[in-house]
Amino acid sequence: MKWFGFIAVFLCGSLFIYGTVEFPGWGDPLSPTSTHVSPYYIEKTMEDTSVPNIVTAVLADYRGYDTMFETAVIFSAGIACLFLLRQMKRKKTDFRLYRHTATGITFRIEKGGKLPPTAKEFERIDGLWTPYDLIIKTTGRFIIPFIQIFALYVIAHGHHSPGGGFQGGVILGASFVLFAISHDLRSALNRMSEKLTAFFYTLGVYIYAGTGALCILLGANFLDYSALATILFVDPVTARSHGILIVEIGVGIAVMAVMVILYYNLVSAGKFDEGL
Amino acid sequence: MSQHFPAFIIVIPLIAAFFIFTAGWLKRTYCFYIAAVALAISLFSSFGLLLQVLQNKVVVYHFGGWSPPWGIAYRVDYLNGIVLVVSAAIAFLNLIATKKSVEKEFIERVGPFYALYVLFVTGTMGIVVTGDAFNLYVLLEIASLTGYALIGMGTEHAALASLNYVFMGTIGASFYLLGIGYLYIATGSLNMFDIASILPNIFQSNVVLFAFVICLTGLFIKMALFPMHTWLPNAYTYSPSPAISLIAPLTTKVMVYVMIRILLSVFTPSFSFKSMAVNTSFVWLAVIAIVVGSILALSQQSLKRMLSYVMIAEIGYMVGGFWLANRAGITGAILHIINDAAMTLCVFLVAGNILYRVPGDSFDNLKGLFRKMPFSMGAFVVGALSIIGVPPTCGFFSKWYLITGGIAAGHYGFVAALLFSSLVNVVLFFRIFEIGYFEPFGDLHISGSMDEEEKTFDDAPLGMLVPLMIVAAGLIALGIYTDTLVTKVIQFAIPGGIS
Amino acid sequence: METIVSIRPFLAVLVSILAVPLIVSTRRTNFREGWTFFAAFAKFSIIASMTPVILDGVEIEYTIAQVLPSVAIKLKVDAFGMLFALVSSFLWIVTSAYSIGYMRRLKEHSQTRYFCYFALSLSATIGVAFSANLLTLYLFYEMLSFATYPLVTHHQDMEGRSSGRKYLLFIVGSSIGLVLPAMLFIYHMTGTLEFTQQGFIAGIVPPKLIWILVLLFVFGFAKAAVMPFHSWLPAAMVAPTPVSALLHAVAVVKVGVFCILRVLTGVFGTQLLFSSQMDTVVLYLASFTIIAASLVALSQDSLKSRLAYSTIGQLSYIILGAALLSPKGMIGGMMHIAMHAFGKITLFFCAGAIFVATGTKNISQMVGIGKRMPVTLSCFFIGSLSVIGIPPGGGFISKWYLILGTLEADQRFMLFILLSSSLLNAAYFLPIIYKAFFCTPEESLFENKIDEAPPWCLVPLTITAICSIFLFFYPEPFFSLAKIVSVGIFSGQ
Amino acid sequence: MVDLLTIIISKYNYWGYIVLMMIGLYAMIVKKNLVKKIIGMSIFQTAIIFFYVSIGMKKNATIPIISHGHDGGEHAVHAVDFINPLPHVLMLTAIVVSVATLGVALALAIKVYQQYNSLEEDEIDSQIKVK
Repeated sequence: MKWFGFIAVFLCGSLFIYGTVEFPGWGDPLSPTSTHVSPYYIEKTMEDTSVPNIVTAVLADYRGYDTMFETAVIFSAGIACLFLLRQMKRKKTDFRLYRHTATGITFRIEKGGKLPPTAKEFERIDGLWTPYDLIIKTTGRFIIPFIQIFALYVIAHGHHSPGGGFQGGVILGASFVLFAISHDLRSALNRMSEKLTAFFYTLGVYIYAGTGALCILLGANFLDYSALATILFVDPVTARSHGILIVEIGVGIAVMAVMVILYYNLVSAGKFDEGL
Repeated sequence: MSQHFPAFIIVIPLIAAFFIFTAGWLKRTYCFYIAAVALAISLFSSFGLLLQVLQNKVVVYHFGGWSPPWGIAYRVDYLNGIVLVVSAAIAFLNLIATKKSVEKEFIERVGPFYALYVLFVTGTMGIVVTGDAFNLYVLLEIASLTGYALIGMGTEHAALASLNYVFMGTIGASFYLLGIGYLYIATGSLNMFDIASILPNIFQSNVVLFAFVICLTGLFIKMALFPMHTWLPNAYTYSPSPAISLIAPLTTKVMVYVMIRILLSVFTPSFSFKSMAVNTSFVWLAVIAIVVGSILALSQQSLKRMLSYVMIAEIGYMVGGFWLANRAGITGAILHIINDAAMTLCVFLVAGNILYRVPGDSFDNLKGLFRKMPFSMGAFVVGALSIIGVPPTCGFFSKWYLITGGIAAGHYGFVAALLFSSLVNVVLFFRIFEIGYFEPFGDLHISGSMDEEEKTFDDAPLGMLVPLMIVAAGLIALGIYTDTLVTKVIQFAIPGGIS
Repeated sequence: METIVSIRPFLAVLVSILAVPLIVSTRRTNFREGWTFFAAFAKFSIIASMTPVILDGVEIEYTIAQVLPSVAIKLKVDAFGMLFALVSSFLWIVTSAYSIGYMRRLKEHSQTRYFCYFALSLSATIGVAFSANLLTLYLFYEMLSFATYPLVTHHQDMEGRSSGRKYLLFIVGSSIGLVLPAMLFIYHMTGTLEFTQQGFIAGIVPPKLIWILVLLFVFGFAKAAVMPFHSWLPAAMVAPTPVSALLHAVAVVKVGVFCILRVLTGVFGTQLLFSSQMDTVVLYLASFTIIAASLVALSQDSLKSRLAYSTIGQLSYIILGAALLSPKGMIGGMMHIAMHAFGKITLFFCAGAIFVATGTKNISQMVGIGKRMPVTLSCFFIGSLSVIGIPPGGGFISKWYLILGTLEADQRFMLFILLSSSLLNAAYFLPIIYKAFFCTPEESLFENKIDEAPPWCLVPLTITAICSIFLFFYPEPFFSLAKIVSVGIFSGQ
Repeated sequence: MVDLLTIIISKYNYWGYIVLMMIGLYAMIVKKNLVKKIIGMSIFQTAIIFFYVSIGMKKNATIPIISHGHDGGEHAVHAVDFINPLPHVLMLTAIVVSVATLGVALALAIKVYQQYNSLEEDEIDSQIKVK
């Protein structure tokens, strides 16, 4: 099998390499790719949308429809994971574990038992629970705000510099994932519950598709942001720029939330209890 | 509003998917109704679109107000107009038909299930309607991803089968993407019709040839043409029944549509069909697919698995018919996309009904079904006759066109394969009829009084039966209106150059 | 030829399909059978109402649906179709009555299903009779194959299952494997499938292919049971006797023969058959079947099997009559459809009545039965006379014309075949009757006491027997119809 | 020889992607471990992303952000000065798609593991056969 695979792959690869012979050279400014459609974007973006970052403009406006489905893809991936892994019914164990927050002493309470009266000082833990590592926890707490600020910057500044909703969303999601890693899944869920995540990623796509639908209601084609000019009280070109910002925010929220829900599901195999 | 129909078809289910997902958390019973309304609107819009196409030939919709090749445009013509209506109708009918079965199988996951369901429909319809080669890839991935998830929730070895489907599907889709990349290198454009206008100048280029080969390979994998079919039987066998009666009719058929679209509209017939040697070898490939699919179907011991192999053979019909490269053959292929989708829906819905009442779909479990579920089995008979190709069911007429195409092209191997497959189908389906009808053996003269017949009657609920009956009646209606379909729609879908 | 457009042929086809839901939904057995009768009478009266028109030389057309560019699902009533439709729809009424007696007496299960599929089969039969083109013919032919499957396998036991398999294998296998490609090929070459008086493929299809096409059709319509595609018919005798009677003596097998005749005349045309010498090939195929089937019938002990083999032989008479390509032979063949139908259905009814009354299936156990069931056995005698071709059986007329046809076509060998076959027929029928009546009391297996089958069985078989004789004296309207057909086909020559 | 050399020099980017893609394909065909297959799939998809991104390259051009955009478009923008933005846009989408596929594949792999307690295809196959 190994050799067969190798030979097959080798033949396939050589065929592909043969196929590149007639390709235009790397970076050839005269190749069809550089001369047919793309020059229009480069030259007209400022006029059409007043967004200096051409990639953002093409992404969210010229090919905004693709991007909406990109959001839908990530949305479906989120639902798919949830659908496949999430275990709705939890097995009830015969005992519960609690930890006294101040001292770190762990209690095991059998079925039917009750907590001591000062219940607020205890937190519930799992069988696989490990104590927080102080250094990691503190470092995480220290870094996370900066990551989040940076993420928001990347989303908001996508018009002028490399960045945008996806990149920002992923970074924002990473901050929550980092929190979940540095603490544990339960504390992450306390901060950002499953329902909230679900709310966010539907909100994100609602924003995107809703903006598009709004354009229909305002009499233009789907996703034609220039129609937003009438309700944003700006000229159509600026309206496009604003429209791009709105959908980028939507994308950012959706991507963030999906990253988090993917992490939650994959890491706990859908049980939402212990995780890494 | 009617000018926005192309957007509605896709966008309404998409937005509905988000609502359904939200409703899944709030009140589960709403999910179904939201999905039903969304798909009904989608179906209505696609009908509207088809009517517009019949009037204006082509309907174009520019997303974001940007004209192609800079923006993404939807372009509906005769070819995808009809496929669109059929897909929307199938999605809607299946949704209604499987309500009970979804409630039974996914009690707690109704929200995600319907969200994925509707997203799958969005993806599939998007593939059909789009005029942008890259947009097609994105929509393809939506349809695939949701399909993986739906299949993965099935019984027995579903997860493993689905994972294998992920691997094959990703290779297929990636090959398609690569092929589009090659086309992009050669032309600098992503819009199908823009590419088609540039390509004739560079037909002799190696790059175009490679793009052609790679695209086609990817699509063959996606449509499960033999020998790239290995993912299909397992995936379809183990998948949950409400999902498979959606996925089986749509996925592979829509991929055949994509092949036809890419080859006719992007590469244009003058490139695709330029060499008879290539055409003939593709037809032979299809012949092998038909023969092997049929023979493998014979050796199966469970209903859904057998049907999956039958489908592999049916893929061969369409691919072979298309590559006959004559008018009758391509008409047959397009007609068979429609008919096969309807037939597959019918038989898989029946499989779903059976699984609703019976623990498994292996042949042992089918004993006495004619007595127990006469209506479902009645629909199954209609579906089976259609697959066999008995007039006046629709399967006969597409086979008719395919065979006349084969005769016209002088490709008697294909004709023989079609006849062989029909005969094998007779054996396949009558074997099931026999089991359902004869077994368990017993002296009916003594035991079979009228009262007892009524006692064992236990068909699927009415909500599942009525849509099934509509589908079964649709098979006959499609057959009777074949000529209308061909003369009003399909003949215009084929470019003029093909005789 | 004058044609009028009327929905009546379609109604004639539809009426028994429409009866199906009524039969299914009715719980009370009397009502259920009432519906069957109602449908049967309605069907017969619709068909009979068209007869005068046809006798005037007018044809009735009705297009159901346009399904392919130049081919529609279309019905057309001409004299030949009319003849066949009249016979089968009339016999349906009789058989319905007989079925009631037979099924109730034997307490068969699933009687509702039985009556439903019977109605469906009749629709298909009439559909075949009225088909205007090859596609419609094929459609109803297949419909008949599938509608009769549950009837053949009615007992739902192992034997039924294997017979069902054989039945489907031969009937559906040959129609999909042989007829369908032949039909498609003709469509590809000519672009039409409409039957005409003189055939439409002459000059278009190369002569070499004519050979193959004729053989594809003759064997492909396996319902005609031309050897070697005959062995489904004896196997199908596991069905309840009314099914064997109507379907396997009248409807199904005659449909096969009807299809062959229709295709030979309507698609190929007599001229083409003659010039390509295919008539001789068909003649020899038919004569082989006649002789071989008669010889096999001699050796059968089961009464129904003997009748089945007899049917196989008699069917080929009809094909032979057509293949003689002479006007008289054609009349003889057409007449034989009707005459043999009445004769053979009587015989089958008798076989069923014997089974109902005594439970006996085998001839060797029927010694002396004539004393117990004199009416039944008398009718059996009349039926035999008709099938053998002895006056006053109706079969005499058709055989007479067949013989005239052989003389007209100058086929002496065929004359010999016909005569020797008649002798064989006599040899396998008459001993049964002889032993039934004329045996010593010691030999007799039955008590000397009259104990007939129930009247629901007895009356129908008496009716058909009387009809058999009646047709000898008054062969109208079948004779006129056959004559119109013959004149239509041979007027060009 | 010189020709071949120029071909190699001007097209090594494509060669790079092909090698990467074949590594991915090899892993998917040959490896028996499902996670390794998933890794192979990821490499495969990434190779195609590289391929697209390298199409966008243009010599003597800069990133497609118009730095003087705030001037209100006084300076004329020349297409030759900026690399092609379109492949980047497409690949943003493709990256998301591959992430989504990866997520679903991993979820399925977890399900497989839950069911068979193994990710090795051989072991799973033997378990299936035993049943």
